[in-house]
Amino acid sequence: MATKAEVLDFIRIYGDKMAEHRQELTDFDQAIGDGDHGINMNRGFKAVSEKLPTLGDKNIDDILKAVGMTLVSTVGGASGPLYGTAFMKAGTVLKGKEELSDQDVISAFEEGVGGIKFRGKAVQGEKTILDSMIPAIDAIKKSISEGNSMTVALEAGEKAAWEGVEYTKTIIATKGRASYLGERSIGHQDPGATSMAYLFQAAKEAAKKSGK
Amino acid sequence: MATKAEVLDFIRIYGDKMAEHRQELTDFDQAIGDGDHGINMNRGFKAVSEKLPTLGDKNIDDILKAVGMTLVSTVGGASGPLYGTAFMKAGTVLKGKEELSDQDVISAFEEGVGGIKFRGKAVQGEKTILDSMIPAIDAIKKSISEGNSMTVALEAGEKAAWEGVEYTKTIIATKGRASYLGERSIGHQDPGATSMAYLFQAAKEAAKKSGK
Amino acid sequence: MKKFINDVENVENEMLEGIVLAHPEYVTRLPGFDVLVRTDKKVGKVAIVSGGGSGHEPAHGGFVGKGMLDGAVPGAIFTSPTPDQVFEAIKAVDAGKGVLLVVKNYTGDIMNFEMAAELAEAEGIKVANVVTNDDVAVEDSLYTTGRRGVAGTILVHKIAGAKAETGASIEEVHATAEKVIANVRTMGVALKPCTVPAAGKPGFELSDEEMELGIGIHGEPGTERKPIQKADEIVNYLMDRILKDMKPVAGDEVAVMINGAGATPPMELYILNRRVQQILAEKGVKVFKTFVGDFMTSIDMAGASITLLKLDAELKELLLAEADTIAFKM
Amino acid sequence: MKKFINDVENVENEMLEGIVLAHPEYVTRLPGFDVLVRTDKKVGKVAIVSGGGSGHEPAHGGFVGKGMLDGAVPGAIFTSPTPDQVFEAIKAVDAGKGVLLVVKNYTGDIMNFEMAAELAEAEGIKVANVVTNDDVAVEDSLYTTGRRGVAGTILVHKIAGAKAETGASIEEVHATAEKVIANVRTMGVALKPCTVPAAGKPGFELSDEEMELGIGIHGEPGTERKPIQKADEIVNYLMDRILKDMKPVAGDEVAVMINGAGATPPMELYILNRRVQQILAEKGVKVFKTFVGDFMTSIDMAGASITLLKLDAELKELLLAEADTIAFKM
Ligand SMILES: Nc1ncnc2c1ncn2[C@@H]1O[C@H](COP(=O)(O)OP(=O)(O)O)[C@@H](O)[C@H]1O
Ligand SMILES: Nc1ncnc2c1ncn2[C@@H]1O[C@H](COP(=O)(O)OP(=O)(O)O)[C@@H](O)[C@H]1O
Ligand SMILES: [Mg+2]
Ligand SMILES: [Mg+2]
Ligand SMILES: [Mg+2]
Ligand SMILES: [Mg+2]
Repeated sequence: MATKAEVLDFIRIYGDKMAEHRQELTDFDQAIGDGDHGINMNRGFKAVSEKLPTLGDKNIDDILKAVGMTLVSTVGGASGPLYGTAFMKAGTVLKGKEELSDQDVISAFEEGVGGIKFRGKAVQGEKTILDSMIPAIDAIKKSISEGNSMTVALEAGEKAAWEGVEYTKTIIATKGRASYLGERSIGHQDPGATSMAYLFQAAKEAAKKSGK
Repeated sequence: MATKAEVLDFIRIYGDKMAEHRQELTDFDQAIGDGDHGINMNRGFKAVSEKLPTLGDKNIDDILKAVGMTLVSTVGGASGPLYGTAFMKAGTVLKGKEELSDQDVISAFEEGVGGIKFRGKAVQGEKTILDSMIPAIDAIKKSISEGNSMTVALEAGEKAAWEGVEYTKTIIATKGRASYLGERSIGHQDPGATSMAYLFQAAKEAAKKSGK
Repeated sequence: MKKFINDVENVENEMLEGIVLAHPEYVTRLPGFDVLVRTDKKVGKVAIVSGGGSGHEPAHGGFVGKGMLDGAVPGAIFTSPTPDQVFEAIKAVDAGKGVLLVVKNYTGDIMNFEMAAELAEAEGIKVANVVTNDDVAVEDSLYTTGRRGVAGTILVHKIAGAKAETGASIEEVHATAEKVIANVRTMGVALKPCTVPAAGKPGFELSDEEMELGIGIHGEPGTERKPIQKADEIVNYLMDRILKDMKPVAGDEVAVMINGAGATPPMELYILNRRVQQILAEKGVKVFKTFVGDFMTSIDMAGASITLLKLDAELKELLLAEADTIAFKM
Repeated sequence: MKKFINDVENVENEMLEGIVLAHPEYVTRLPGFDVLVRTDKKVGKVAIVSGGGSGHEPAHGGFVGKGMLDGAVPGAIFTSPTPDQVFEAIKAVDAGKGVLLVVKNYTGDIMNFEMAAELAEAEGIKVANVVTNDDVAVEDSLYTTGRRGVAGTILVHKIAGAKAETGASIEEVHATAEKVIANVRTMGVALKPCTVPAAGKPGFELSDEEMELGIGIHGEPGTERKPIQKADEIVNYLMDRILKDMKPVAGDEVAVMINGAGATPPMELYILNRRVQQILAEKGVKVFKTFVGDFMTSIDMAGASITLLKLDAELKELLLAEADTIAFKM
């Protein structure tokens, strides 16, 4: 069971990570994009963190929807609609919840990735957010189905996410700005896949902190 | 007596000097103007030298007028109208002449300087062409009145012209582009006064060459 | 970085304030939003909204007015505007006949405008959109996101705007805009990179002897980095790429746009134009109208692009139709 | 030197060819001369001719057309045109009502135009001239050649051109032009110098931290070289100088022109404009009309100038009158 406090904690931790890795993500984007991914994500999560205090008495679904709307209206670029849609969709599937079962968490991730696929019209292997997100979710589902706790499952998820990030170094980008580079995008890791790996890292840390 | 051949020789020698000192005059203009005086004068006298072969059967007045018109229509800037008017005016006062007496030469210089004064509305002491031209003509007149030959007079004229150039270093420009500099024009020699000193140098050399 | 700015964080906002203070007769800012709309809102016509990151001035606010755009949504510099801003623009300009969104082909722009369209449609506003993709430097293949939208976008604004002004339906305006997009091709070149104020240093490096051919309007890499050449040779290269894609035949009529990237003086743009016109004349292609100037800039990049638009009778008439905006008058 | 040019000797000529090829509907080149005249010569009106060195594009050829100039005479870069060229322009545009020459206050320009006027008068053409001198950076005293003519010249073109279009006599057009000159003031600033193509290197040096205040349009030195400041502070300085000279009072109406020097993007010009308008509002001076863009450039200089023109009823009406030229439409 994940409580509302844990969800809020996860969002806060992820926001901190976006501040901490702002320059790193921007540098990755400088190499194959337009050098603003860290700036974009950090701008969005700064706005989220200003909003969080007003969301304490909301249900989890409304909290996630508010986070998504805030991202959509402050990030811009490609990552704004993608991350924003993911959070909003995750909220939609958790209608009225004040606590989340493991299945709820999985559903939220699946709705989120569905939102990104719908919005970005990409598939796995195009050097995008999906390349860390899809393997992470698969690993979480597998781990839970093997009877592990969500903390253990999120550890497996994060590990798969970083493997996905590594994988993005080996492929050509065919979506987003990096696609203009063609072959020249090989060798560089995808900024969006990287920021998504940090999301699973944040989720894992939030779960660990709550000691379950 | 100055023959037509000597006049043509003077023009050729002066043209060569403008080519030779192109960069020097431009550098002087760079310091207090817009850095094109040598380029301007050289452009004009290149056009004059292309014209000269067609003027062989003309009288001296027509030759000078043609030189003046060529300068006016090829130099532009401040020096084009000034030098052009000087040559045209000098031509006007020598109507029909095929040879020039010493008095004719003096009249030509006086008409020339009159043309520059009329066109430029400057007086001596404003850091312009006049500051080498007026003392040079005065020196020539004095020398001739003392019974010297034109060659000797032109030597005195050139000397006075260079003294005039030196004098321009000590004064503020109040005409032409250099006037925008105010006090800051002090210490620099005037490009136009310099190119005019070369004119007297060319006249002297032409006179010497003819051995009179 | 040498720029006339105050604080890097305020560049977009202060620029918008400067535009509105300069041209209140043309544009009005929606209070609380980074949106410019026509001061004299025209009713009874399809409205047109465009936008994208700031840094392309006069695009897009400079083209708001009679015969072109009804609203412009400038995002942060080189960053697409967010859906809420676009949505606000759509609501403000809609006059009951629907709103056409003119979007440049960048993932971010497309997704943000798409979300805005969804919001507007949920409120019962009829929305259509077109995606401009005139940059022949980028291959349009299964393995890319397709060609980028660059300076040719301005001719879409002009012609779709003229069509809307006739009172045409949104389907008709949409079809005309698509026709322009199908027939417009651009390629650019940079001599010096641009500096995003917040970055404080140039987005890429070019040595004193190098140029980047096929550059994008955000300084994205192009097809080749080469030693700098004479203007005529550069034009030969760019025109070769454009003409290969466009395949005009003798007798075809085109509009030409020579667009400056921000720091290129008219002197150089006209020297480029000279060669463009020579090449078209050699090929028997007739130039119907030529535009030379800064239309779609990349902040302070020194560079230029060449745009050709193949014309038919409808496009010719609409191209010459009246336009009265800050930066484009006809 | 990074420029889109071919050979440095051909820059002026190829630029003129490029202009005429781009805009045949506006300008025609007199065969054998470096002179641009209106393609649709208007009869029954006073004709207006302006010019000066090249390198100030769109000035002056970009302002040839209905309601502004009838002829433009561009000399070599930064070098005044010769009298024969100006004379040819005068003869070509004269429609029997006389020709007004609009000359910027530089010794070379004045003398060359004066000689052309003498040639024209000898052929029985009525000629009048005005000398623009709007640059407050240069002191107008007995000990200088007076203030330089800079961007304010464009407003003289606009208003005198509109007056001529009404069919006014040459004396009337002359008087109106003089009124504009008496009421227009400008001051400029440079962040980066310009490079004359033939020179191949910048005309002066500015370190990465310096700006030159009071710069002339050929990069002539100004009043002060200072560490670069925020845009608002720069505007404060320039406006202070302009307002001290102009002394407008609350209730006065002005036109504002924010002119780019060639390599300054619209983004920055609008940020400058913002502060200009704030200052005028603080002083209670009403802004009647604002122009922002590249009107009188200095090749590829990064810089800008601010021009204010105090207006009366006549000037206001003429300022808004129709103009249809390459670079200025109203
Ligand atoms: N169609 C897409 N689907 C999923 N992710 C995408 C898509 N396009 C781009 N991305 C992701 O967005 C990231 C770039 O985001 P960001 O730099 O913030 O936006 P922008 O490219 O507009 O500057 C890329 O690294 C990539 O992971
Ligand atoms: N009013 C004037 N009378 C006489 N000579 C002048 C006058 N104005 C300028 N000059 C001369 O012209 C010279 C500059 O000529 P030049 O550089 O060719 O023209 P510009 O100043 O137009 O670039 C100055 O050095 C000065 O001697
Ligand atoms: Mg990016
Ligand atoms: Mg000079
Ligand atoms: Mg971006
Ligand atoms: Mg000069």
